[in-house]
Amino acid sequence: MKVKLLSFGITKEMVGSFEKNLELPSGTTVEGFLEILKSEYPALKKLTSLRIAVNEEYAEGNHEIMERDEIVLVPPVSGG
Amino acid sequence: MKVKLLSFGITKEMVGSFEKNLELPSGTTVEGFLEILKSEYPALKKLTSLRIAVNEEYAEGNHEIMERDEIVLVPPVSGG
Amino acid sequence: MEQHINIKLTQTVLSLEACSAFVSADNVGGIVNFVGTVRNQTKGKKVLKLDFEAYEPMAVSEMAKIAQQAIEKYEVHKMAIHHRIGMLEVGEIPVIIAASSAHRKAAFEACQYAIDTLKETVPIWKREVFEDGEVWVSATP
Amino acid sequence: MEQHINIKLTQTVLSLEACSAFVSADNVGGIVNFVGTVRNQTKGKKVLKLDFEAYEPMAVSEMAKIAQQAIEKYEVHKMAIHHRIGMLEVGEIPVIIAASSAHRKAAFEACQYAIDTLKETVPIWKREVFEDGEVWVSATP
Repeated sequence: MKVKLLSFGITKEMVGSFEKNLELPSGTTVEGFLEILKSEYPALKKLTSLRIAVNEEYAEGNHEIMERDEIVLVPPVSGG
Repeated sequence: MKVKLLSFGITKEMVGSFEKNLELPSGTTVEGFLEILKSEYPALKKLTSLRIAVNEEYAEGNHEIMERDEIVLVPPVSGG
Repeated sequence: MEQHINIKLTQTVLSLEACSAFVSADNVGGIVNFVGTVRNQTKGKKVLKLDFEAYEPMAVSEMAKIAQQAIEKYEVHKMAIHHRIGMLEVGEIPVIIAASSAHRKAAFEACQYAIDTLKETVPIWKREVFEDGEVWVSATP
Repeated sequence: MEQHINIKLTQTVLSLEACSAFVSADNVGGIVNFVGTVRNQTKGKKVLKLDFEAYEPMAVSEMAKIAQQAIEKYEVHKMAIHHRIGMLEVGEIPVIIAASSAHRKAAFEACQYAIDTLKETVPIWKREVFEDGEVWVSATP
Protein backbone atom coordinates (compact mmCIF):
# COMPACT_ATOMS: atom_id res chain seq x y z
CA MET A 1 0.00 0.00 0.00
CA LYS A 2 1.12 3.57 -0.63
CA VAL A 3 1.61 6.08 2.18
CA LYS A 4 3.07 9.56 2.41
CA LEU A 5 5.83 10.27 4.94
CA LEU A 6 6.53 13.82 6.17
CA SER A 7 9.63 14.52 8.24
CA PHE A 8 9.98 17.61 10.40
CA GLY A 9 12.80 19.19 12.38
CA ILE A 10 15.95 17.09 12.60
CA THR A 11 14.26 14.03 11.03
CA LYS A 12 14.10 15.82 7.67
CA GLU A 13 17.92 15.77 7.65
CA MET A 14 18.05 12.18 8.95
CA VAL A 15 15.83 10.70 6.25
CA GLY A 16 17.08 13.05 3.53
CA SER A 17 13.91 14.86 2.45
CA PHE A 18 10.75 16.47 3.81
CA GLU A 19 8.32 14.35 1.82
CA LYS A 20 8.59 10.73 0.66
CA ASN A 21 6.10 8.39 -0.95
CA LEU A 22 6.56 4.89 0.45
CA GLU A 23 5.30 1.42 -0.34
CA LEU A 24 4.47 -0.62 2.80
CA PRO A 25 3.19 -4.18 3.32
CA SER A 26 -0.49 -4.00 4.18
CA GLY A 27 -1.15 -4.52 7.90
CA THR A 28 2.01 -2.63 8.92
CA THR A 29 1.66 -1.15 12.43
CA VAL A 30 3.27 2.06 13.65
CA GLU A 31 5.76 -0.03 15.63
CA GLY A 32 6.60 -2.14 12.59
CA PHE A 33 6.97 0.97 10.47
CA LEU A 34 9.39 2.50 12.97
CA GLU A 35 11.55 -0.66 12.81
CA ILE A 36 11.68 -0.55 9.01
CA LEU A 37 12.53 3.14 9.10
CA LYS A 38 15.25 2.85 11.76
CA SER A 39 16.99 0.06 9.87
CA GLU A 40 16.94 2.15 6.69
CA TYR A 41 17.96 5.40 8.46
CA PRO A 42 20.01 4.41 11.54
CA ALA A 43 20.53 8.09 12.45
CA LEU A 44 16.95 8.05 13.78
CA LYS A 45 18.16 5.85 16.67
CA LYS A 46 20.10 8.83 18.04
CA LEU A 47 16.94 10.79 18.82
CA THR A 48 15.87 11.45 22.42
CA SER A 49 12.38 10.38 21.37
CA LEU A 50 10.51 9.68 18.14
CA ARG A 51 6.73 9.70 17.93
CA ILE A 52 4.56 9.01 14.91
CA ALA A 53 1.47 10.93 13.91
CA VAL A 54 -0.98 9.41 11.46
CA ASN A 55 -3.40 11.78 9.76
CA GLU A 56 -2.66 14.61 12.21
CA GLU A 57 -3.05 12.54 15.40
CA TYR A 58 -0.41 10.86 17.56
CA ALA A 59 -0.62 7.08 17.01
CA GLU A 60 0.24 4.22 19.41
CA GLY A 61 2.64 1.42 18.43
CA ASN A 62 -0.16 -1.07 17.69
CA HIS A 63 -2.06 1.36 15.44
CA GLU A 64 -2.45 -0.12 11.96
CA ILE A 65 -1.38 2.05 9.04
CA MET A 66 -3.80 2.25 6.11
CA GLU A 67 -3.45 2.95 2.39
CA ARG A 68 -2.88 6.67 1.65
CA ASP A 69 -2.27 7.61 5.30
CA GLU A 70 -0.19 10.70 5.98
CA ILE A 71 2.53 9.56 8.38
CA VAL A 72 4.59 12.19 10.18
CA LEU A 73 7.86 11.75 12.07
CA VAL A 74 7.75 13.74 15.31
CA PRO A 75 11.18 14.13 16.89
CA PRO A 76 11.31 15.90 20.32
CA VAL A 77 9.11 18.98 20.03
CA SER A 78 10.36 22.35 21.23
CA GLY A 79 7.65 24.94 20.71
CA GLY A 80 7.14 27.95 22.95
CA MET B 1 1.67 66.52 71.42
CA LYS B 2 -0.04 67.21 68.10
CA VAL B 3 -0.52 64.53 65.48
CA LYS B 4 -2.44 64.29 62.23
CA LEU B 5 -4.90 61.42 61.70
CA LEU B 6 -5.95 60.32 58.20
CA SER B 7 -8.80 57.83 57.78
CA PHE B 8 -9.32 55.85 54.58
CA GLY B 9 -12.04 53.58 53.29
CA ILE B 10 -14.77 52.75 55.77
CA THR B 11 -12.87 54.35 58.69
CA LYS B 12 -13.47 57.80 57.18
CA GLU B 13 -17.18 57.23 57.78
CA MET B 14 -16.59 55.71 61.22
CA VAL B 15 -14.56 58.62 62.61
CA GLY B 16 -16.53 61.25 60.69
CA SER B 17 -13.86 62.93 58.55
CA PHE B 18 -10.82 62.16 56.39
CA GLU B 19 -8.39 64.36 58.31
CA LYS B 20 -8.26 65.24 62.01
CA ASN B 21 -5.70 67.07 64.09
CA LEU B 22 -5.42 65.40 67.50
CA GLU B 23 -3.73 66.16 70.81
CA LEU B 24 -2.17 63.05 72.44
CA PRO B 25 -0.29 62.53 75.73
CA SER B 26 3.41 62.23 74.93
CA GLY B 27 4.63 58.63 75.04
CA THR B 28 1.41 57.26 73.55
CA THR B 29 2.00 53.97 71.74
CA VAL B 30 0.13 52.71 68.70
CA GLU B 31 -1.71 50.25 70.96
CA GLY B 32 -2.67 52.98 73.42
CA PHE B 33 -3.79 55.21 70.58
CA LEU B 34 -6.04 52.47 69.20
CA GLU B 35 -7.69 52.10 72.64
CA ILE B 36 -8.37 55.83 72.86
CA LEU B 37 -9.76 55.83 69.34
CA LYS B 38 -11.99 52.78 69.80
CA SER B 39 -13.53 54.20 72.95
CA GLU B 40 -14.27 57.48 71.15
CA TYR B 41 -15.51 55.78 67.94
CA PRO B 42 -16.94 52.38 68.96
CA ALA B 43 -17.88 51.63 65.32
CA LEU B 44 -14.17 50.87 64.73
CA LYS B 45 -14.61 47.70 66.84
CA LYS B 46 -16.78 46.23 64.07
CA LEU B 47 -13.86 46.07 61.60
CA THR B 48 -12.42 42.72 60.48
CA SER B 49 -8.99 44.23 61.14
CA LEU B 50 -7.52 47.65 61.83
CA ARG B 51 -3.86 48.43 61.28
CA ILE B 52 -2.05 51.69 61.93
CA ALA B 53 0.53 53.28 59.68
CA VAL B 54 2.82 55.96 61.03
CA ASN B 55 4.56 58.17 58.49
CA GLU B 56 3.76 55.82 55.60
CA GLU B 57 4.91 52.60 57.31
CA TYR B 58 2.90 49.95 59.17
CA ALA B 59 3.61 50.30 62.91
CA GLU B 60 3.56 47.63 65.64
CA GLY B 61 1.50 48.06 68.83
CA ASN B 62 4.51 49.05 70.94
CA HIS B 63 5.68 51.70 68.47
CA GLU B 64 5.82 55.10 70.17
CA ILE B 65 4.02 57.95 68.44
CA MET B 66 5.93 61.22 68.13
CA GLU B 67 4.97 64.89 67.80
CA ARG B 68 3.74 65.76 64.27
CA ASP B 69 3.52 62.12 63.14
CA GLU B 70 1.09 61.34 60.34
CA ILE B 71 -1.07 58.49 61.63
CA VAL B 72 -3.24 56.55 59.20
CA LEU B 73 -6.11 54.17 59.93
CA VAL B 74 -5.83 51.12 57.68
CA PRO B 75 -9.04 49.05 57.64
CA PRO B 76 -8.95 45.77 55.62
CA VAL B 77 -7.32 46.57 52.30
CA SER B 78 -8.89 45.40 49.04
CA GLY B 79 -6.70 46.49 46.15
CA GLY B 80 -6.35 44.55 42.92
CA MET C 1 21.70 52.26 36.77
CA GLU C 2 19.09 50.12 35.07
CA GLN C 3 15.77 50.08 36.92
CA HIS C 4 14.44 46.60 37.68
CA ILE C 5 11.13 47.70 39.12
CA ASN C 6 8.43 49.97 37.73
CA ILE C 7 5.57 51.15 39.97
CA LYS C 8 2.62 53.29 38.96
CA LEU C 9 -0.53 54.49 40.75
CA THR C 10 -2.78 56.45 38.45
CA GLN C 11 -6.29 57.70 37.68
CA THR C 12 -5.87 56.83 34.00
CA VAL C 13 -6.19 53.64 31.94
CA LEU C 14 -3.44 51.04 32.49
CA SER C 15 -1.41 49.62 29.59
CA LEU C 16 -0.62 45.91 29.39
CA GLU C 17 1.85 46.55 26.57
CA ALA C 18 3.70 49.10 28.72
CA CYS C 19 4.02 46.68 31.67
CA SER C 20 5.07 43.77 29.49
CA ALA C 21 7.55 45.92 27.53
CA PHE C 22 9.13 47.25 30.75
CA VAL C 23 10.00 43.75 31.99
CA SER C 24 11.12 42.44 28.60
CA ALA C 25 14.87 42.02 28.04
CA ASP C 26 17.27 40.02 25.90
CA ASN C 27 18.15 37.70 28.78
CA VAL C 28 14.58 36.69 29.65
CA GLY C 29 12.74 33.71 28.22
CA GLY C 30 9.30 34.33 29.67
CA ILE C 31 7.01 37.07 30.89
CA VAL C 32 3.93 36.49 33.04
CA ASN C 33 1.30 39.21 33.28
CA PHE C 34 -1.61 39.29 35.69
CA VAL C 35 -4.45 41.59 34.67
CA GLY C 36 -7.21 42.19 37.22
CA THR C 37 -10.59 43.09 35.75
CA VAL C 38 -13.78 44.43 37.33
CA ARG C 39 -16.25 41.54 37.53
CA ASN C 40 -19.97 42.05 37.01
CA GLN C 41 -20.94 40.22 40.20
CA THR C 42 -19.81 39.28 43.68
CA LYS C 43 -21.38 36.45 45.68
CA GLY C 44 -24.20 36.35 43.13
CA LYS C 45 -25.00 40.05 43.43
CA LYS C 46 -24.78 42.34 40.39
CA VAL C 47 -21.92 44.87 40.60
CA LEU C 48 -22.22 48.13 38.65
CA LYS C 49 -18.87 49.76 39.42
CA LEU C 50 -15.88 49.62 41.74
CA ASP C 51 -14.53 52.77 43.35
CA PHE C 52 -10.86 52.55 44.40
CA GLU C 53 -9.10 54.89 46.80
CA ALA C 54 -5.52 54.73 48.03
CA TYR C 55 -3.24 56.21 50.66
CA GLU C 56 -1.08 57.16 47.73
CA PRO C 57 2.50 57.63 48.99
CA MET C 58 2.35 54.49 51.11
CA ALA C 59 0.57 52.47 48.40
CA VAL C 60 3.43 53.30 46.02
CA SER C 61 6.10 52.40 48.59
CA GLU C 62 4.35 49.12 49.52
CA MET C 63 4.04 48.15 45.83
CA ALA C 64 7.75 48.88 45.39
CA LYS C 65 8.54 46.67 48.42
CA ILE C 66 6.53 43.81 46.91
CA ALA C 67 8.29 44.10 43.56
CA GLN C 68 11.69 44.20 45.27
CA GLN C 69 10.82 41.21 47.50
CA ALA C 70 9.59 39.22 44.50
CA ILE C 71 12.88 39.85 42.69
CA GLU C 72 14.85 38.72 45.74
CA LYS C 73 12.62 35.72 46.50
CA TYR C 74 12.46 34.28 42.98
CA GLU C 75 14.92 34.36 40.09
CA VAL C 76 13.14 37.22 38.44
CA HIS C 77 14.70 39.86 36.23
CA LYS C 78 12.18 42.71 36.32
CA MET C 79 8.78 43.49 37.85
CA ALA C 80 6.13 46.09 37.02
CA ILE C 81 3.12 46.79 39.25
CA HIS C 82 0.56 49.32 38.00
CA HIS C 83 -2.64 50.11 39.91
CA ARG C 84 -5.48 52.37 38.95
CA ILE C 85 -7.70 54.35 41.35
CA GLY C 86 -11.04 56.10 40.93
CA MET C 87 -14.34 54.79 39.59
CA LEU C 88 -14.04 51.75 37.30
CA GLU C 89 -16.75 50.14 35.19
CA VAL C 90 -17.26 46.39 34.71
CA GLY C 91 -14.51 45.02 32.42
CA GLU C 92 -12.04 47.80 33.25
CA ILE C 93 -8.60 47.03 34.66
CA PRO C 94 -7.64 48.05 38.22
CA VAL C 95 -4.27 46.27 38.33
CA ILE C 96 -1.55 44.86 36.08
CA ILE C 97 1.49 42.96 37.33
CA ALA C 98 4.29 41.82 35.03
CA ALA C 99 7.28 39.61 35.88
CA SER C 100 10.07 38.39 33.63
CA SER C 101 12.63 35.66 34.14
CA ALA C 102 15.09 33.42 32.34
CA HIS C 103 12.91 30.38 33.10
CA ARG C 104 9.14 30.67 33.20
CA LYS C 105 8.43 29.05 36.58
CA ALA C 106 9.98 31.97 38.49
CA ALA C 107 7.89 34.52 36.59
CA PHE C 108 4.67 32.63 37.38
CA GLU C 109 5.60 32.39 41.07
CA ALA C 110 6.65 36.03 41.35
CA CYS C 111 3.48 37.26 39.65
CA GLN C 112 1.27 35.20 41.98
CA TYR C 113 3.26 36.28 45.02
CA ALA C 114 2.91 39.92 44.01
CA ILE C 115 -0.86 39.91 43.50
CA ASP C 116 -1.45 37.84 46.66
CA THR C 117 0.71 40.20 48.73
CA LEU C 118 -0.71 43.34 47.15
CA LYS C 119 -4.18 42.27 48.28
CA GLU C 120 -2.88 41.90 51.87
CA THR C 121 -0.60 44.86 52.40
CA VAL C 122 -1.08 47.71 49.94
CA PRO C 123 -3.30 50.50 51.38
CA ILE C 124 -5.89 50.57 48.61
CA TRP C 125 -9.60 50.15 49.31
CA LYS C 126 -12.50 49.46 47.01
CA ARG C 127 -16.20 50.12 47.35
CA GLU C 128 -18.58 47.90 45.40
CA VAL C 129 -21.41 49.90 43.89
CA PHE C 130 -24.63 47.84 43.60
CA GLU C 131 -28.03 48.84 42.27
CA ASP C 132 -29.25 49.26 45.85
CA GLY C 133 -26.23 50.65 47.67
CA GLU C 134 -22.48 50.53 48.24
CA VAL C 135 -20.19 48.39 50.40
CA TRP C 136 -16.53 48.71 51.38
CA VAL C 137 -15.07 45.31 50.44
CA SER C 138 -14.01 43.01 53.34
CA ALA C 139 -14.26 45.81 55.90
CA THR C 140 -16.65 44.10 58.29
CA PRO C 141 -17.41 40.39 58.85
CA MET D 1 -22.37 30.19 19.84
CA GLU D 2 -19.72 32.12 21.72
CA GLN D 3 -16.22 30.81 21.14
CA HIS D 4 -14.26 30.06 24.32
CA ILE D 5 -10.97 29.21 22.64
CA ASN D 6 -8.89 31.13 20.14
CA ILE D 7 -5.96 29.43 18.39
CA LYS D 8 -3.53 31.01 15.95
CA LEU D 9 -0.39 29.80 14.18
CA THR D 10 1.18 32.53 12.09
CA GLN D 11 4.32 33.90 10.43
CA THR D 12 3.53 37.42 11.66
CA VAL D 13 4.02 39.31 14.93
CA LEU D 14 1.82 38.19 17.84
CA SER D 15 -0.37 40.64 19.76
CA LEU D 16 -0.60 40.50 23.56
CA GLU D 17 -3.53 42.94 23.51
CA ALA D 18 -5.41 40.69 21.08
CA CYS D 19 -4.94 37.58 23.26
CA SER D 20 -5.84 39.38 26.47
CA ALA D 21 -8.87 41.08 24.86
CA PHE D 22 -10.16 37.75 23.51
CA VAL D 23 -10.29 36.17 26.98
CA SER D 24 -11.67 39.27 28.71
CA ALA D 25 -15.35 39.20 29.71
CA ASP D 26 -17.69 40.83 32.21
CA ASN D 27 -17.78 37.71 34.39
CA VAL D 28 -14.01 37.32 34.80
CA GLY D 29 -11.96 38.84 37.60
CA GLY D 30 -8.49 37.99 36.38
CA ILE D 31 -6.49 37.30 33.24
CA VAL D 32 -3.09 35.61 33.20
CA ASN D 33 -0.90 35.96 30.11
CA PHE D 34 2.27 34.03 29.42
CA VAL D 35 4.56 35.61 26.83
CA GLY D 36 7.51 33.56 25.62
CA THR D 37 10.48 35.58 24.39
CA VAL D 38 13.62 34.60 22.49
CA ARG D 39 16.52 34.60 24.97
CA ASN D 40 20.00 35.73 23.98
CA GLN D 41 21.68 32.62 25.36
CA THR D 42 21.23 28.95 26.17
CA LYS D 43 23.50 27.04 28.56
CA GLY D 44 25.88 29.99 28.47
CA LYS D 45 26.15 30.03 24.67
CA LYS D 46 25.14 33.13 22.71
CA VAL D 47 21.98 32.65 20.62
CA LEU D 48 21.51 34.82 17.50
CA LYS D 49 18.08 33.64 16.32
CA LEU D 50 15.52 30.89 16.69
CA ASP D 51 13.93 29.29 13.65
CA PHE D 52 10.53 27.68 14.30
CA GLU D 53 8.79 25.19 12.03
CA ALA D 54 5.48 23.42 12.59
CA TYR D 55 3.41 20.57 11.25
CA GLU D 56 0.73 23.19 10.86
CA PRO D 57 -2.66 21.43 10.81
CA MET D 58 -1.73 19.16 13.71
CA ALA D 59 -0.07 21.97 15.67
CA VAL D 60 -3.33 23.93 15.47
CA SER D 61 -5.44 20.95 16.52
CA GLU D 62 -3.09 20.09 19.42
CA MET D 63 -3.17 23.72 20.64
CA ALA D 64 -6.98 23.61 20.49
CA LYS D 65 -6.97 20.37 22.53
CA ILE D 66 -4.78 21.99 25.18
CA ALA D 67 -7.04 25.04 25.44
CA GLN D 68 -10.12 22.84 25.69
CA GLN D 69 -8.49 20.59 28.31
CA ALA D 70 -7.42 23.61 30.36
CA ILE D 71 -10.98 24.94 30.35
CA GLU D 72 -12.30 21.56 31.51
CA LYS D 73 -9.54 20.96 34.08
CA TYR D 74 -9.67 24.38 35.77
CA GLU D 75 -12.51 26.84 36.27
CA VAL D 76 -11.44 28.92 33.33
CA HIS D 77 -13.70 31.02 31.14
CA LYS D 78 -11.65 31.49 27.94
CA MET D 79 -8.22 30.56 26.57
CA ALA D 80 -6.16 31.95 23.69
CA ILE D 81 -3.00 30.26 22.39
CA HIS D 82 -1.06 32.02 19.64
CA HIS D 83 2.23 30.69 18.25
CA ARG D 84 4.53 32.22 15.69
CA ILE D 85 6.73 30.32 13.24
CA GLY D 86 9.66 31.34 11.06
CA MET D 87 12.91 33.08 12.00
CA LEU D 88 12.76 35.11 15.24
CA GLU D 89 15.34 37.52 16.61
CA VAL D 90 16.36 37.83 20.28
CA GLY D 91 13.56 39.58 22.20
CA GLU D 92 10.82 38.57 19.75
CA ILE D 93 7.78 36.60 20.88
CA PRO D 94 7.18 33.00 19.71
CA VAL D 95 4.18 32.28 21.94
CA ILE D 96 1.42 33.98 23.91
CA ILE D 97 -1.09 32.16 26.10
CA ALA D 98 -3.98 33.93 27.83
CA ALA D 99 -6.44 32.50 30.35
CA SER D 100 -9.32 34.21 32.14
CA SER D 101 -11.32 33.14 35.16
CA ALA D 102 -13.64 34.42 37.87
CA HIS D 103 -10.92 33.82 40.49
CA ARG D 104 -7.28 34.31 39.67
CA LYS D 105 -5.86 30.98 40.87
CA ALA D 106 -7.55 29.04 38.06
CA ALA D 107 -6.16 31.38 35.40
CA PHE D 108 -2.60 30.99 36.76
CA GLU D 109 -2.96 27.20 36.80
CA ALA D 110 -4.51 26.99 33.33
CA CYS D 111 -1.84 29.22 31.82
CA GLN D 112 0.98 27.14 33.35
CA TYR D 113 -0.70 23.90 32.30
CA ALA D 114 -1.07 25.18 28.74
CA ILE D 115 2.56 26.26 28.26
CA ASP D 116 3.91 23.10 29.96
CA THR D 117 1.72 20.87 27.76
CA LEU D 118 2.41 22.85 24.59
CA LYS D 119 6.12 22.20 25.06
CA GLU D 120 5.43 18.45 25.31
CA THR D 121 2.82 17.74 22.67
CA VAL D 122 2.50 20.43 19.99
CA PRO D 123 4.44 19.52 16.81
CA ILE D 124 6.57 22.64 16.61
CA TRP D 125 10.36 22.52 16.44
CA LYS D 126 13.00 25.17 16.89
CA ARG D 127 16.54 25.44 15.69
CA GLU D 128 18.95 27.60 17.69
CA VAL D 129 21.19 29.64 15.44
CA PHE D 130 24.61 30.30 17.04
CA GLU D 131 27.60 32.20 15.68
CA ASP D 132 29.25 28.87 14.78
CA GLY D 133 26.33 26.72 13.70
CA GLU D 134 22.78 25.55 14.30
CA VAL D 135 21.16 22.96 16.57
CA TRP D 136 17.66 21.43 16.68
CA VAL D 137 16.63 21.94 20.34
CA SER D 138 16.36 18.77 22.51
CA ALA D 139 16.54 16.46 19.49
CA THR D 140 19.48 14.35 20.63
CA PRO D 141 20.88 13.70 24.16
